[in-house]
Amino acid sequence: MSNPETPAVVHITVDGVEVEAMPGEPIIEAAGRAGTFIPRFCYHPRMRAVGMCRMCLVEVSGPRGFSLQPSCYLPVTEGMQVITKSEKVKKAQVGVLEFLLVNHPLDCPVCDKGGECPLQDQTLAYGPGESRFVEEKRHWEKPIEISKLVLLDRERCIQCDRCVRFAREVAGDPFIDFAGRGDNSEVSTFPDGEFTSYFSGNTVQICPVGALTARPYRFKARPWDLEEAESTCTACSFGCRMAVQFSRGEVTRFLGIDSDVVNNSWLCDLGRFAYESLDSEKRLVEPKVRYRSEMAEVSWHDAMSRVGAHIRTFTADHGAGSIAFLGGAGFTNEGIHSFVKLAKTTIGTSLFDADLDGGVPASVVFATPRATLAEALAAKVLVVASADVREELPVLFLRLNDAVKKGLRIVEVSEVETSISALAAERLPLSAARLALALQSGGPDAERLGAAIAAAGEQGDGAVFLVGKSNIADPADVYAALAASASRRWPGAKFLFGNSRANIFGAMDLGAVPGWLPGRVATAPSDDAREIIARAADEPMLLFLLGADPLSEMPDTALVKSALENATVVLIDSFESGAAPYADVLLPLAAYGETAGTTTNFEGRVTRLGRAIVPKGQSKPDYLIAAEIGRELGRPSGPTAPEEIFAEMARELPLYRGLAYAELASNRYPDGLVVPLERKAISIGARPRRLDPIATPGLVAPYHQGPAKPFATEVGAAAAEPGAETPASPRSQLPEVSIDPAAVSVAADGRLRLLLTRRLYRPTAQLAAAPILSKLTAQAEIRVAPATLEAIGKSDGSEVKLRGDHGEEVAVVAKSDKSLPDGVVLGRLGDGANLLLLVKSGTWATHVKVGSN
Amino acid sequence: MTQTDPVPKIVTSRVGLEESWGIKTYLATGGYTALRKALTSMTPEQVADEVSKSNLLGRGGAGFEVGRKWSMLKPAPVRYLVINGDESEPATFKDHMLIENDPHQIVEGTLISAYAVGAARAFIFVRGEFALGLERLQAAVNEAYAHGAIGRNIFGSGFSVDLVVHPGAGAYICGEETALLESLEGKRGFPRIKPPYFPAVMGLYGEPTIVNNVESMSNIPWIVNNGGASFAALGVGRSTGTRIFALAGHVNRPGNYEVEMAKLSFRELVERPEYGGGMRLGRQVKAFIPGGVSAPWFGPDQLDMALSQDDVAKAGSMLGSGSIVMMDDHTCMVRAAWRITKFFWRESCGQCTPCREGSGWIEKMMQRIELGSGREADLDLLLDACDNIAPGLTWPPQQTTICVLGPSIPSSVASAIRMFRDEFLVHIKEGGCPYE
Amino acid sequence: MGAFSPDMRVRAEGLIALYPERRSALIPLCHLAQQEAGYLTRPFMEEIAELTGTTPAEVYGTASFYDMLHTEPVGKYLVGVCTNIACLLQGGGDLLEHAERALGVPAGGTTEDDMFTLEEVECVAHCDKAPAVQVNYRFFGPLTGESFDDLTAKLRAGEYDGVVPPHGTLIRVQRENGIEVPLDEVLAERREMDKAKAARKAAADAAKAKEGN
Amino acid sequence: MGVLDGLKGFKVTFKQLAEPRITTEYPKEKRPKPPRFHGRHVLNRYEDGMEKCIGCELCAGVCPVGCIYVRGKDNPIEDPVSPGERYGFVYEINFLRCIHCDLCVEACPTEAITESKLFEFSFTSREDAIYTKAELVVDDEGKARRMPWEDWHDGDDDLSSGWMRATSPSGDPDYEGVVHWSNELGYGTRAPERGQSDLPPEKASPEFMIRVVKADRIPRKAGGRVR
Repeated sequence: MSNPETPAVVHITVDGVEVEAMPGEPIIEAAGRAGTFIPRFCYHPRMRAVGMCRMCLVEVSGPRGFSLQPSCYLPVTEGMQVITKSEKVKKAQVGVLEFLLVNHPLDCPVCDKGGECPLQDQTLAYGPGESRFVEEKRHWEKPIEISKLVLLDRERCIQCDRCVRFAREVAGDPFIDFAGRGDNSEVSTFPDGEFTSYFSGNTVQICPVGALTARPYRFKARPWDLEEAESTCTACSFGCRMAVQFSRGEVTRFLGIDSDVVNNSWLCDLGRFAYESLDSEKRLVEPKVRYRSEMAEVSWHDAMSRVGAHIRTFTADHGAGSIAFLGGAGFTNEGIHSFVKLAKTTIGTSLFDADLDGGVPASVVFATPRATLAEALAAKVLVVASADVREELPVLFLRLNDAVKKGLRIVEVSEVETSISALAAERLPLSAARLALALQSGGPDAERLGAAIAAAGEQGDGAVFLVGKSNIADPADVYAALAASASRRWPGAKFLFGNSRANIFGAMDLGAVPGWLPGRVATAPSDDAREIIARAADEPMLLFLLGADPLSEMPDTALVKSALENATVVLIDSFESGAAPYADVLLPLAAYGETAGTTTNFEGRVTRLGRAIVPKGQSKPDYLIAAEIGRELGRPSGPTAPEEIFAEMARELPLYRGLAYAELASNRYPDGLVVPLERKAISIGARPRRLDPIATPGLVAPYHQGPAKPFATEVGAAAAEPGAETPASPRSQLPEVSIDPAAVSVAADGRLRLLLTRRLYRPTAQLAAAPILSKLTAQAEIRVAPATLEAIGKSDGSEVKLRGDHGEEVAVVAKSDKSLPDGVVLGRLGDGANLLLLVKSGTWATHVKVGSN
Repeated sequence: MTQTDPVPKIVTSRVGLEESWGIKTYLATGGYTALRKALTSMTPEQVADEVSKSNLLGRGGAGFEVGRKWSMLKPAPVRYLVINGDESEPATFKDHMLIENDPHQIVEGTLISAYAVGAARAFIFVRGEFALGLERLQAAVNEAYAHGAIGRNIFGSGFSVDLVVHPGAGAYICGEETALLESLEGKRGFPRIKPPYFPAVMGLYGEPTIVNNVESMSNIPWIVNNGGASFAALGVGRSTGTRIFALAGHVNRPGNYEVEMAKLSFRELVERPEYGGGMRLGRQVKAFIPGGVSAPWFGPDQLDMALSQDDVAKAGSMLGSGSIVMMDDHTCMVRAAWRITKFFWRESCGQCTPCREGSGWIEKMMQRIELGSGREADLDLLLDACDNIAPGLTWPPQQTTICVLGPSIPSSVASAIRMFRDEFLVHIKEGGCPYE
Repeated sequence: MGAFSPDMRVRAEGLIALYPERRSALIPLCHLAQQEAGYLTRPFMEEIAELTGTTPAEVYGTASFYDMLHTEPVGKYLVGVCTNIACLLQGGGDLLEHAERALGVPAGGTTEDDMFTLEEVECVAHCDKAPAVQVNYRFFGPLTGESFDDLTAKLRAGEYDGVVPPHGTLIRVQRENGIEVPLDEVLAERREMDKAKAARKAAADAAKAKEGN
Repeated sequence: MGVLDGLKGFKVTFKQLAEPRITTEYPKEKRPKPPRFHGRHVLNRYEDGMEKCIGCELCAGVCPVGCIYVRGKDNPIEDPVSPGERYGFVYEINFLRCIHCDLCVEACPTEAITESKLFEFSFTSREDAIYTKAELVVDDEGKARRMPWEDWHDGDDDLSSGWMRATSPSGDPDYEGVVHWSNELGYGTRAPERGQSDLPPEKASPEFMIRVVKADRIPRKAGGRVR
C-alpha cells in the first residue's frame, strides 16, 4: 500500500484535458471524476471488471498509436492519452448498441426497467437512432422464476455478467451461471434448481436491463412516478443505507445506496423486500382495548385513558416498580428517548430492557473500545466469535467476503461451521463459554487464539473482535465474560458486537437497558428482561411491549407465557405478533417508512430514517405514542417532532453533542456519523456516491443524475466539535463476570448440549405479513451428527423428539450433519416447532435427549 | 526458388510407417535421443538458444516466434507449459494427423520444452473430438513413462516433470490460448481479456504459462538434434524450416504436405503431382483461402505468391494455421462465405457483444441473400456490421472484441463482397442461388 | 447416493489428482459421466459439482458451453455430418440432406429407436477425406449417399462395435501412472535450477565485463 | 355626396343578408365534428376481446395535467386480461382536469387509448367525473360505453383519434416500410395514413381484411369532411 515507489497520483489526458487519477484505477473512473461520462453496461465499481459489453471502448494511446480499448478494464498509466469523443469511438458505440439491440426485444412499455433502463438511456444518448435489423429475434420463454423473489426474462438479457459475477464474487453463492454458447447464451440456474441466495435482490438492482425483475415490485409502479427518501434499513443492526421509493402513498421498493462506509450498495433480501409487509392486511391500524375477553377497536383517546388508568392503578397498588418496559430495539432513537424519559422520569420505574435476547450487555459494550466497520475491514486480524454472520448481519458477510479477498485475515471461534468458516483463515472449534473460561484462566485454547492474534501485535493492536451471541440458549453472562476477558487480555484490540436487533445500540446509548441512563451513564443495576419476565409470572405487573414479542425472542417459552397471562400487557406494535392475544391494550405503531427519526447501527453510526408516507390507519410514530402517554399522565408536553427531540438529545446528552439532525442527511454526512464524535474516521477519498452505481445519465429522479456528490470524510466532524467529551466508561469499568463451569460441562447419559441459532428468515409477525417473502420463512430443524440419528434408527430429514431436562418435549425435523462435533445438537429456530421451549431461564447450559418418539 | 533437395521431413518423417504411434517405431527411428541430449548435455538456456536460433515460428496460427515467446516467461516459482492440440480451424487437419500418427514426437518436444522453460507441469490439451488421437497420445505418455522419459529424474538427469493429457469438449474458441487455459481450469471457454497480453505473464491458475502448438512441439526434437542453425538454413528469411500445409477443397489430391517454407508458391503446391495434383476436373481457380477460414481470401492472380508468412501478410492475409482451401469456378461464393460465417456464429463464445450478436446477424443476412431474400442495401449493411466488429476491415485487423475470433468473422464476408460483388447482386436480383 | 459407479468413482478421483486444482477435472469428469449414462444426467452433474468443489449450476453452465457434452438424452450413436467449408465444397450439404432423409430426423434430432442422433458439425479435421462423417467421434470419409446408408446399416447391425465405442471419449484413454512427482517437489527442483541459472548468468556477465575491460 | 351614398355603408350588411345563415341552434341542432376531434377517451380492445392496455403508465407519464392514474399488474396466466405479462389493473381519468390534448394517445404504444368525439358530458359529482376502467373500456361491439350523463350522437364513436404505428414485423424484410398495425375491436384494421407508406393501402397491409374508414366517405352528418 504505502510503497514509496508507487506515485500517489498519475496524470492522464482525457480529450485533451489533463486529469489526475489514482494509480491502478480504470480509465472509466478517472474520466468520470473529471466529468467525462463513458457509457457502460458490464462495468460495476464494486466488482471485477470484465470488459464484456464493449460499450466503454475509447481510443487509448499505446506503443503502436491509438487503438480502441475497454476503459473499464484498462488501468491508467502515467501520460496515457484517452479520446472519448472521436468519430471512431462514436462508431464503436453506435455499433455496440446496435448489436445489443439485435436480440433485445423492444417491449419497453411492458418492462419494469423502462424509464430507468441504462440500455434505453444510453441508446438514446449514444445509439444509432434507427434499427437496421429486420431478421427474427432470438426467442426464449418469457420470464422464468429463478427464485421465489427474482424472475428472469432471458430475451432481454444482454449478457453483461453482472448478476453472475455478483453471485460468484460478492455473495459467494454461484447458483446462477451462463449456460449455452454464443448468442444462445442464457443466465441459468441448475435445471429445476433455484437461485437460493440471501442476496438475490441485488442482482435485480444491478441488472442494466429488465432481464431480472423482482416479484414484489413487479409492475407496481413506473420509475417516473416514484418519489424517494433516503433511509437506513432496520432489519438488523448493520444499518444498510437505502432509498425508500414510494408512489401515491404506497412504498413500492427499497434500493441500496452505494455507501462506502456501510453497505456498498448491497442489501439482503429480507431488508430489500421488507416493504411488502407495510401495506398488508395484517398491519395493526386501530387502537384496541380489552373489554371483558374481547378486543375492541377504540379511539386513541379511549385507549390512552385505559393506559393512563393502568399506570395509575399499578403505581398506586404496587408502586412504580411494578411497571416495566420491554423492547424498543426496533424504535427510532427519538422514540426510545421519549419512552425512556416516560419510564424513568414520568412514571419512575427503572425496569426497561430493550435487549430481550440477552446479547452482549451494555456494561461491556461501553467499557471496550469500539471499532468502526472500516477499521474492522482494514484490521490485521478479525476475530469472529459470533452467531453466523450471514444469518444475523447479512450484509456484513458481504463486506467481510470482499475484505478477505483484499487481505483481511479472519480467525473464527465457533463450535459449528458457519458461513464465515469458508472465509476464515483459521477456525477454533470452541464454544463461547469455553473460550471465555480459557481467556479467564489461561490454557491451550487461549494460547491458540493468542498465536493467531500475535501477528497483529502483542497488545492486540490492529486486531478487531466481533463478539456476538452464538447460542441463544446461553445466558448473556457468557458473552459479557468473553468480551471483557478478551479486552483485558489484548488491551490494544477493538471490538464490534453482533447484537443484531435493529437499533439495539441506540437503545443502549439512550439508557433503555438495565443499569444505564441515557448517554451511557451508569446507574444502579436493575432487573433485566429475563428477571422482569420471571417476576411478572409471580406478581402483578404492567408490561409495556415496545414492538417486541417475548414469546419468539426469549427462551423459556413456558415462563414467558405464564408471565404474559399473569401481567397486564400494553402492546405497541405495527404487526399482530405472538404477544397480541395477551394484550390488554394494543396501540398501532407506525411502520418503517412512515416515521422519520434516527437510528444507530452496530458501530455507533447515527443515521437518518426517511419518512416516505403517512402512517397507515390510526397508527402513530413511536415518539408520539410516548408523548401521548406522557400527556395522559399530566406531564407538560415536550417536543413532539423528531428533529426537536433529537435537538433535545444533542443538548442534554454529551454523547450526541455536536450532532445536528439536519446535518445527518446533508451532502457532507450523507451516511451519518459515528457517536461519540471523537473517533478519527477513515478517509476514503473522493469517490462519487450514487444511488445506482451504473450512474447512467438520464435516469428519472434528479437524485440519480445529479453531479456526483463528493464523498464526505468524517475527519472534519471531529475537528468541528472539539468540545465533545467521551461519556464511555474506561476499561477499568469492565465488569467482572464469572462463568459457572456448568457452562462447559459434558452431560452424562447420552444427553446432548443444545445450541440454538436463528436464521435470516426467522418467523416474525412482519415476515408473515409479507405475501411473497413469507414463503421463505425458515422451518425449524435440528442438526445432529450422523451417529446420533443412526443410534435412534432415524433417517436424515425425519422427525425426532427432543426431551429437555424439565420434561418439555418438542417434535422437530432432524438432519444429519457430518461437520458437527460430538455431544452437540444444533437447533435452528423456525416455523413448525418451538425449540425455545427447551431452554430454562438461568441455566448455564441446556441439555436435551434426542429420541425417536 | 526451389526447395532444398532432398526436402527434409522434419515432422512427418514417421507418418505412414507401420504403428508409427508406438514407442517401438519411435525408438527405432531415433526417438527420445533429443530429449536425452537436451537433459544430459545441455542447460535449459542452451536449449532455448537453439530454438531461438532456429527462428521457429509458432505453427498455431499467429506465427509468433517460439523462442521469443519463451523468453517472455515471467520468472516465478510455478510455471506451466500447455500444448495446444485443440485444432478446430476449418480445413486444418495437420495436428490431427500428427497426434494420431506421431504422438511420441509431440511428447518428446513437450518434455524438452518443459525442460527449457522450467515448467512445473506440462499439459497437452487435445481437441475432444480426436478420440483416437487421445487414445494414442495417452498410450504414448504411458509408454514414455515406462521408458523413463516422463516422471521423476528423467534419464538420470535430475530433471522431473509430469505430463497430463487433457481432453477438450468441443469448442473452437478453446483454440485461442487464453480460452484454452480457462477451459483447462474447468470453466467456460471464455477468452481472457487483455492485458496481460501473454499467458507468459499470467496464465494457467494465474501463473506464468507458455502455450505452444502441437506442430511447433513436433519440430523441437529435430532442432535439438540438428541444431537451430540447420533449421534456420531451410526456408527464406523469417519463414524458416519446413511446414505442413493442409490442402483441401477442389484439388485432386487433398492432404497434408510438408514443404520447405517460402520456397514454393501456392500454384506449385496445388499443381505439382506430388502435392495437390492440380484442380479437380481441370477447372479454373476462382478463389482460395490461404490460411484457414479466418484469413481473407485471395484470387487466382495471387497464386504465384510464395508460401511465406511475410509475403502473405504483406498481401493482406495470413498463412495462419497453414490450411489452404481451393475453390473452383463452379463454386457459389455467397454460399461459401455464408457457411464460414455460420461456423463463426456457432462457435462464438458469447462473451463480448460485437462477436456474439454480430456473428448471428451477419449469418442471418448472408443466409437471406443466399436463399433469395436479399436486398441491395444488405451489402453495405453487411460491410458496415463487419466494420463494427473489425474497424476499417484491414488486415492485420483492428478489433472491438476481446479476442481475435471477432475480426475473423468479417474476413470471408468482406473478401467475398469485395471480390464477387456481382455474384451477390445476381443472388439478389434472381431471388436465389444461380448455382442450384 | 453417488451417480458414478464405484470403479468409475475411483477413475474420477484419479483424474482429479492429475491437476493442481480440482475444478480442472470438470470436463474430463463430464466425459466419464457420459460414458456411463450417455449424457449428463442431473445426478451426475450434482456429483461432479461435489467432486470438483463447484455448484451444480456451474457444472451445468460449463457443460452446456461445449458441443460434446449433452445435458439432454442422445441416441446410441452421435452421427455428425460435417458441412464446413472443405466438406461443403465436396458436397457435405447434400450428404447432410441425404442423412436427414435416410434417418428421418432433422439435424439435431434423434431417431425413434434412440439409435442415432444426427448433428450438423463443424470441421472435424478430416478434410482430406471430405465429405466426412463422425460417429461417436470416430471418422469416416469420404462418404456418398450410398456409403452413408451402408455405414448406418452396419452400425445398426453392430459391425462397428469395436471401432466405434459408446459415448466415452475417454473410454480407452486411461493413465497408467498417477502423478509421480508432487508439485512442491518439482518446485523445489525448479528453484535449484533457477539458482544455478542465475549463478551461470552472473558468471557469464562477469566474464563479459572482464573481456570488456 | 349622392343619394345612394348613405346606402354605401350598408353594403356589407346587404351582402350578408344574401349569404346563408351559419349560426346554428345549439343544442337543438349540432354541427358535425372534425375527424380528429378530441373528445372523451375510450380504452380499446383487440378483436378477441383482450384489452389493449398493458398498464405501462406512459399516458400518465406524459399527461401534462396529471389526470390519468394507472397501475399495472401481473397478468393472470389462466385468464389473461391483455396479451403479454402486464395489464392495466387500475385506469382512471379525471375529466375535471383533462384538457384533451391527446398526448396520452400519442404516447400509447399499443393504441389502447384513443379519443372518441364525445365532448358533451357533464357531471354533478366528482365521482362521475373520474372515469374508471370499467367505464372507459369499450363494450363487446367495440363501441364506447354510454354513461347516463353523456350526450352521444351518431358518428361520435365511429372514428377515434388513432395513433399510427409503423414497423416491420420482425423477420420479414418484405414488410419493411409497410404500415402494419393490429386490428382493433369494432374498427378492423385501418389503412395507413398518407405518408406512412409508399404503397397503396390494400397492399400496405395485405394480410388483413381492411374496413376502410375514410374520413371523406363518412356522411357529413356523422362527422365526415365538409369538402
